[in-house]
Amino acid sequence: MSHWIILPVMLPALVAPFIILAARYHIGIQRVFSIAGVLALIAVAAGLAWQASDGTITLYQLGDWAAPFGIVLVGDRLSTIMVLLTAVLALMVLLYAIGSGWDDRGRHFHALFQFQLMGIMGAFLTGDLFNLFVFFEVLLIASYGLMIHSGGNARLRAGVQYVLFNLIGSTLFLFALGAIYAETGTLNMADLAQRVQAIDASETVGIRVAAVLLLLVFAIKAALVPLHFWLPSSYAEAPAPVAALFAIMTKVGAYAIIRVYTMVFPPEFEATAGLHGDWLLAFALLSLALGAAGVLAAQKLDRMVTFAVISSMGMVMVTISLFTPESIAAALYYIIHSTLAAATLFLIVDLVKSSRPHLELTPTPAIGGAVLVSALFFAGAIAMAGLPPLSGFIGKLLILQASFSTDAMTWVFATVLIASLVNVVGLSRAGSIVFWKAKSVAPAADAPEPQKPPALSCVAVGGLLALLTAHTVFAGPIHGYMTTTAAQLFAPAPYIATVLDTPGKLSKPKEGN
Amino acid sequence: MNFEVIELYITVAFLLIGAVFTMVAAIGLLKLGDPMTRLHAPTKAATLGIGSFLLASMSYSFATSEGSFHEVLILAFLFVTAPISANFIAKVNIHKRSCDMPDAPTKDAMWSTMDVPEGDRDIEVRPDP
Amino acid sequence: MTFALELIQMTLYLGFAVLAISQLMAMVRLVIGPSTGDRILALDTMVMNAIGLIVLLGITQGTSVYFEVTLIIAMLGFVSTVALARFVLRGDIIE
Amino acid sequence: MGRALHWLFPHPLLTVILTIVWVMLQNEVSAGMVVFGVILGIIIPRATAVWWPGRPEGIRAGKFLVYCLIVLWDIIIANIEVAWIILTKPNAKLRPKWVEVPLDLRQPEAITILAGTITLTPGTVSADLSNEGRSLLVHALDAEDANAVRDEIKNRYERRLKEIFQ
Amino acid sequence: MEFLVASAIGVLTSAGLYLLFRMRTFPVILGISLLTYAVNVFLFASGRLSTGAPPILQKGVEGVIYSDPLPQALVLTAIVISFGMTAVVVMIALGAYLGGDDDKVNDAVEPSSKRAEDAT
Amino acid sequence: MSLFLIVALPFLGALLPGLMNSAGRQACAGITFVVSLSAFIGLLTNAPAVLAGEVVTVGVDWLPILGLNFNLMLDGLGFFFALLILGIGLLIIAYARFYLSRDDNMGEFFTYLLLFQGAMVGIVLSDNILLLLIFWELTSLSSFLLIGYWKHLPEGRQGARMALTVTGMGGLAMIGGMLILGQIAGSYDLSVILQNRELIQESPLYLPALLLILLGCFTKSAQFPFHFWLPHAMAAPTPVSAYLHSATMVKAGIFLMARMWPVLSGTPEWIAIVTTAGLITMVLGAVIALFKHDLKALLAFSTVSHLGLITMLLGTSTAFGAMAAMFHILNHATFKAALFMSAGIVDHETHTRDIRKLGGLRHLMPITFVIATLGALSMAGIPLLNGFLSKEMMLEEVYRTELFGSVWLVPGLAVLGSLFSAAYCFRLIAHTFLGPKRDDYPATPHDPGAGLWMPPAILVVLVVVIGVAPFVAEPFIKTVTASVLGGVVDVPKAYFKIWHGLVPALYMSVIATVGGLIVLAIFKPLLKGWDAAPRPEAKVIFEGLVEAIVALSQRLVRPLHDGSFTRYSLFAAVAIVGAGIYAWMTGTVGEATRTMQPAGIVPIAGWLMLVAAAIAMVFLHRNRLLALILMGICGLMVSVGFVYFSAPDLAMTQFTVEAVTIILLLLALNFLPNRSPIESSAFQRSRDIAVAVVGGLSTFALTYHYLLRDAVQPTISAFHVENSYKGGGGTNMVNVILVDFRGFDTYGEIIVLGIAALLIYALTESLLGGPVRARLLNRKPDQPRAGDMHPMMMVVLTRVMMPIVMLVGFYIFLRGHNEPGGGFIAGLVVSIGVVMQYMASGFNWTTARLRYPYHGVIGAGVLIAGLTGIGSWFVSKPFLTSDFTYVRIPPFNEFELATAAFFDLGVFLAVVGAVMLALESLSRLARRQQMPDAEHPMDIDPSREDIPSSMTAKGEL
Repeated sequence: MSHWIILPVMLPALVAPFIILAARYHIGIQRVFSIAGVLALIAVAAGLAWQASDGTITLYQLGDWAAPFGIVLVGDRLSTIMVLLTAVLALMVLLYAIGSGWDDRGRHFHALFQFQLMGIMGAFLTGDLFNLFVFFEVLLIASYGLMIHSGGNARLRAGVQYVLFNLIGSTLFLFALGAIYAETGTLNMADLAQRVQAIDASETVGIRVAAVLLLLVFAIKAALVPLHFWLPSSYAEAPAPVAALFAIMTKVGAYAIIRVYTMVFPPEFEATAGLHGDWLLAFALLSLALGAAGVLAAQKLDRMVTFAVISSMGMVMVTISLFTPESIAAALYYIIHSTLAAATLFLIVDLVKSSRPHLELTPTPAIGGAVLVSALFFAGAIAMAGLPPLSGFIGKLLILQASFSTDAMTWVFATVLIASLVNVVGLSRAGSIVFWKAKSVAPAADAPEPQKPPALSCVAVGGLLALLTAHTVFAGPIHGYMTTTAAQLFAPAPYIATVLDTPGKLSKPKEGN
Repeated sequence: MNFEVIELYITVAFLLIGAVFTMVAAIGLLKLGDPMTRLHAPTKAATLGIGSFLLASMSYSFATSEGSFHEVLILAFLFVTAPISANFIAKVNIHKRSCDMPDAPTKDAMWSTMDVPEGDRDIEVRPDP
Repeated sequence: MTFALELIQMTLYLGFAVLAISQLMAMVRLVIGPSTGDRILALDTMVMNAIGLIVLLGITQGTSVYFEVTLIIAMLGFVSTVALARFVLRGDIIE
Repeated sequence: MGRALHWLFPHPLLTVILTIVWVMLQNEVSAGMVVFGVILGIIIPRATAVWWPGRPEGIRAGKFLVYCLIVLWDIIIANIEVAWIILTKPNAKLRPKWVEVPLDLRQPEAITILAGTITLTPGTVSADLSNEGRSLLVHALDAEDANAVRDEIKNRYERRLKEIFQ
Repeated sequence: MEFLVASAIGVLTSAGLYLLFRMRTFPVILGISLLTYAVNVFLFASGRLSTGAPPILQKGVEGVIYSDPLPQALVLTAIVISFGMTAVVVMIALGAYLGGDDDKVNDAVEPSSKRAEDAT
Repeated sequence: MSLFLIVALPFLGALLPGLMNSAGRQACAGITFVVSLSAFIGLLTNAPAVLAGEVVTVGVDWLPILGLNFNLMLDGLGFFFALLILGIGLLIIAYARFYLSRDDNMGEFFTYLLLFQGAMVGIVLSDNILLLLIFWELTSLSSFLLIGYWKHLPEGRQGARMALTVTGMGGLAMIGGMLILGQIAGSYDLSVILQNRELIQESPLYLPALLLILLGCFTKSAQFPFHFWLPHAMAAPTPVSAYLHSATMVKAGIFLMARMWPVLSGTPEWIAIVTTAGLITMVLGAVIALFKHDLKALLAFSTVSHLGLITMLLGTSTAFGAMAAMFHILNHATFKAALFMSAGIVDHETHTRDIRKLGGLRHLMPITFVIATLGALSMAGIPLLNGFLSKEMMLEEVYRTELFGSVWLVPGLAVLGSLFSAAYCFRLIAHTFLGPKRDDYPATPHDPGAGLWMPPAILVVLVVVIGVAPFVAEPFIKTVTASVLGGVVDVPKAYFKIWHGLVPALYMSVIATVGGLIVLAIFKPLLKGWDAAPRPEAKVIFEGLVEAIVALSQRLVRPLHDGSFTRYSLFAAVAIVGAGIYAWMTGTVGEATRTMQPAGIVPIAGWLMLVAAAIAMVFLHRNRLLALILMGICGLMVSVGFVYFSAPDLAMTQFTVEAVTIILLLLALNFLPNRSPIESSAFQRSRDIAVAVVGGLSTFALTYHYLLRDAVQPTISAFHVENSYKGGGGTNMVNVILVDFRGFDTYGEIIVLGIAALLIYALTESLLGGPVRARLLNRKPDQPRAGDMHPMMMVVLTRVMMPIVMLVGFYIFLRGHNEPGGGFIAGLVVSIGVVMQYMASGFNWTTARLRYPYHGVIGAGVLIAGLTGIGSWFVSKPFLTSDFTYVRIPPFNEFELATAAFFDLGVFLAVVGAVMLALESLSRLARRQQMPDAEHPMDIDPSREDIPSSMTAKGEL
């Protein structure tokens, strides 16, 4: 029995209570354990990804109960790559949090961080819809804690809205789950995929509504317009490392949509046909456009980045909503890029913030380490706007290419390209004001010498940029991997068979099928 | 007429008693005109009514199966807690001035509920309608 | 025996009806108030009636599965009442 | 030895009550259950003893039992009275009154039992204590004479409680 | 019976939604709570309704009908989780209120800053 | 040298100047020069092969699925451009070394310059159009940095952003065009695309592709109507202008048109668009240039004009036109770079570039005068200079060109353009250098050191050499032209020579030159007319456009994201309900398969209560306490409903949670206002009601639908019913599901609870550590508080009740596996017992006697649950695999030992810890100042000797 696959969930789940129990009062020990945990996580995740790379689907039956009766964790290419991405991102974010001292500005940062990781990992790995809900809640509640970490009134106010909106989302999730159980009598995704096939064409209302509700749940997570309202102020107000970690949270929604709508309600599935493709695409394009407009309209640097995130999620969703193997592969490539780029930019904004009185887009005296920070910002902005040489450009090319043979091509092309331009304009405007115009503002006479950003923080940001570079340079193999991943998603039979035909406690192996 | 049947009739009796007292409690709650008098009805009539139901359940269980007596526990709970609830609600009524105020006690300075902390005495009381 | 059982059925229905009606009456009192004390009292009464309802349900179904529920409602209903009253009295229920 | 016993049984009566409650919860009387109940009856009071400092001394159990029976009887009788009042008497004819009952009792436990008794016996609700605990405020639903109510309470219940709690 | 349950869910949802659109955190939280009730009952109802069939195995008795235990377990989990969430949102709302002396759920409009620089 | 290295050298070298910055300006410029020179030499090593007509290619796969590969090729065209880029680059570097002042960060400058150089070289060497796109965008980015180099100048910043915006726009359009092109051709490799002329031109997608690609080219090469950014880019330091606008950036568009010439040109669309745009640009640029007083602006518009000229030549789609274009590119690069540098020298020495303030510099700066004059005359098309040659070729070409059916249109406009071109060149010479010496120069001008004049001088030598001996350049230009033509047509046989005889081109040339002189003569009245004439300023229009877009997006985005949660939730609700209704409407509804069960009086009454409570809550929610009580009723009714529908576990959970929630909300309400004011308008309320009612009806319909139908297949819970005793060892199926079948859910659930508590604790800490603390301590209640903080009766009751509650909790915990109950409910019950104690005797008194830190309890609970799960690893079973056995120890009955019980213990502890930590934190917030130390569990205790006097103030009230 190999237990590797549960480790990404269990490792943080054990580190966190340990920190609470043993190291509540020692930030140093907390840091050591947190870093060690994340490093171990990366190792495990890399191992899992390697294991899954040849197409192996790893099944883990919790409590030894066979699916669909018990909960299973399933590691395939998609879930393991997401796990790996999360772990790597977590390391950078953690380094930054430690470097900048963010983790010491409130209680329980590391414990909440670990729990957050646990939630995300669980959400990626689980093969059961209700369990997905539970992990959503774990990651959400930890995110609430992280979001309001170190307090402050603006942050708390944003926090209230964030939590309330997500509570609506959780409620909706339960509605969707209830509908799904009422309609099909199961919760396991693989089982669901089989059962929905039995639905009669004369009775599609139930499953249609269930499918749409579920889609909306994930759309909320993915910050799809008009369900994105939770994102701007919460990400802008959240502590930078937290916002950077949140970059992966929106991707959880995207992941879930990919997972459920390729396996359970695939595009060719009659009863729900026409539900997600067209509408999702329309709203994804809207997100893309609105996010770009927000970048242009923003008056604060942090708000601008949040809109860039919305825009980039719109991009992801546009690609996903085409639902072809090619587009999913492109989406996966872009998801990685978008996660890293958003995280990078959030961290850089924090570097700016740490030596600037505010983040309004008005000129202030030059910030500490301006040359370095502006160079980092330039790189981050390039990544976010999808300009070469970083991976965003390649991602964009892939996305456009994927939309070629579809009906929506014109729309996709127009929106993606115009939105990119708007992003470029907005980001260059901001950079020019913050970094260039600063040169023409003399610091106040009694102003203290601006502080250089801490080295560890810069290492973290640099690490993220290095990852982005690697993502670009190795675009070939990475995209190749994503293509095989998408292929695996569009041929779910082995997945379903692995999940459903593996016997567990007290159940006999399935005979035939 | 065997023992079981008698128990069944006892059950019926308890049920009837329970129904009557529960009804009385409800009527009292609705009918009586003053918060303090209203307090009288539910705290005991309802307690007794529900108590009867519990006893009915007990006797019914003795009539139909092995019998159980854990209902007594709930009964005890109700009887023990009802006075405290009533006491608190009475205090609320006094504090909110929603009933006639009692005269000051003869032995001590005042009733404890009215013994408002010094810091709060200048705050205006917002009585209930 | 059967007559007794039928009688029990009837009285049970009576009991249900009484409880239902008294719940509604309590609800009326709760809504019209007028004093906070009345409202807390109404809630308390409704909790009691709920206990009665569950007990009668237990009799109807001939099961004692609902015992724990009743027990807990009895215990916790009291705590809620006290908490509400304390809130009115002191503002702070734990001080 | 005494101290050890005291440590083990901070409130012997509580131990008894808990054992009884346990057996009732189990809804069956068996040796195992009783033993288990006793064990719990020792552990739980021990664990919560910090919150019950001191213990009421010298309670006479026998008299307490009698008292309980009297109260039970009163509850039933008086409930009927109250039901009658509620159902028949118009509100205007009610004569609600505040009654002050001066207390001779001193132990909090005793006063509490008295107050509870007053509330359960219909017609009266104990509403408040004076600020030094020497009087009890009682509300009577329908009383002609406040003094009569006070005297009945003092004679029927407080006297007995005084005997029980010496 | 089904009609009653369904309509009760509908009413709870309606009331919850209405309160959700209020402007103070407290009613909004109450609205969320009502929605939570609604969804819990809905989830529960997804196992269909049955009376007198608690999912407690009766040993040695054959042919007993049990109500669907799975939704019950799910609802239990959901109740607990939503309790945790409620506690958190109450606390955060409280923190926001204490910091700003204002329990409005809507943030004040961002103070519009001066014009930054020409657009180009 | 490998092509890879040629492209990579500038990029790799770009790091060096930045690093060498501290080593001094000399080192900085030197290393840059060396880097550039190496690339240049590397390029030259490939010259023999290229000049022999070979195409040098190298390639490596990058993203083969996309068709994006790192393929480079070097043919005549690429070589030509690379030569210009690197060659002029070398001169610019040398020039910049002396031009930049000491305040300028030289390392930064050269880094940008090398980046730019690399990107340009990349463009011209790309064999893959996607790769080309990447380099294309890189030039936009690096030119952005270069133009904005002087960050303190607003013009610099604005010019940089305008350049980025316009060229970025073109670049993005080009992405679309290139992708379409690649899709048509089936490959993104140029070598493949260039072979597919017919395929591409016949495709229905040809026109969109053409338009998008041309948009890219035109923006980059500043063709009308995108010409306006280029003059504003002049805010950059002069070396940058010289580099960007003579040889490199703006030529990128031209390069691409030349590159795509074989496949795109020749169609009517191409001819119409490209020729027209070129022609307009040429004339317009020339006219504007004439009236510019800023030397650099004049040169910039002249660049615009000349680019138009080249574009027009490419647009004619003839081989001769292409050859003329190539030749003019070369010539333009030489004289324009020289002119820019001269202008820079003038600026450097006189501290002004305003022609009106200059004049007579001939005497003071003879060397500069010679260089500039030769350059300008070449630009004007005076014989014996190279400009003349290509202009003649141009005129010859246009003479043959017919556009829109008119044979006069193109030649006429071309002559007009040349005329103005000559005019501004003459003006440049006359007004800057000729005329009398003035005494009001902002600085005293004199010729600079050789470092500054040498680079333009070298270029001017080239100007003269080619002008005098055109045959020197002929083979080279023909090789280049051959690679432009890509074999579609043959290279024209025409020879490059100064004298072609009395051909129409000569007449036209003469007209232009003479006209130019006349225009210069009547310049003053013309200028007056020009200044008086209203004309649209492209920059203003563009800025207005961008402003408008910004304003529009602000108007769109701001009000939408103004922090109004009410609107957010409304949007969300409408979206969700709308989507649900849509899905419903488009589906099919089948027959009901279940019958409705009859409803008795109890469900109806319960329903009434629930509905009444919910509706009452809507109407009465402003009274918060009442709303809370009503919520309690809803909870109560829901749990009674759960009992009615056979879910005792749920009922218990619901009710206990309800109780704790109420306590929690009461604790919070203590701080919050007790009433909600009316804030919404009647319209808002009716709108909200409408949404709410529609939402409610939808939920109702959905529920009703499901309740009357069976699931599509039997539910999976049949397995649970069957196996909960066999495999899970418990008869309470719900509990077995919770701790065994789906124990992982429960594990997540307790973690949620634990986090909730931690969060509340952390927030409390941060609040108490912050500015809120003082306010909390001095908080005044809005209602007087009743006396008797810790009522005696409550305390006494608690003393008995709490142990009993604990006992009940224990009982429920033990029974959970088989009867309703379980660790979760037990945890809540026990917590409520402790809360009772808190309520009775107060926070301080209770906490002082508490032995267990709640943090630890939570941690322990989560750990126990987790470790129980891990325990099964040791028997090679998956996480949370349960096992159980029955044991019998007299006098006890047989009882069950199950690992699930340990898990449940973890649940229990986590719940107790979490609930208590949350409540404790909240009540810790409520500590006021001067809180009396709690010595006694109750306030009034007649048995105590010391009657408390702190609380009593006799005689008052």
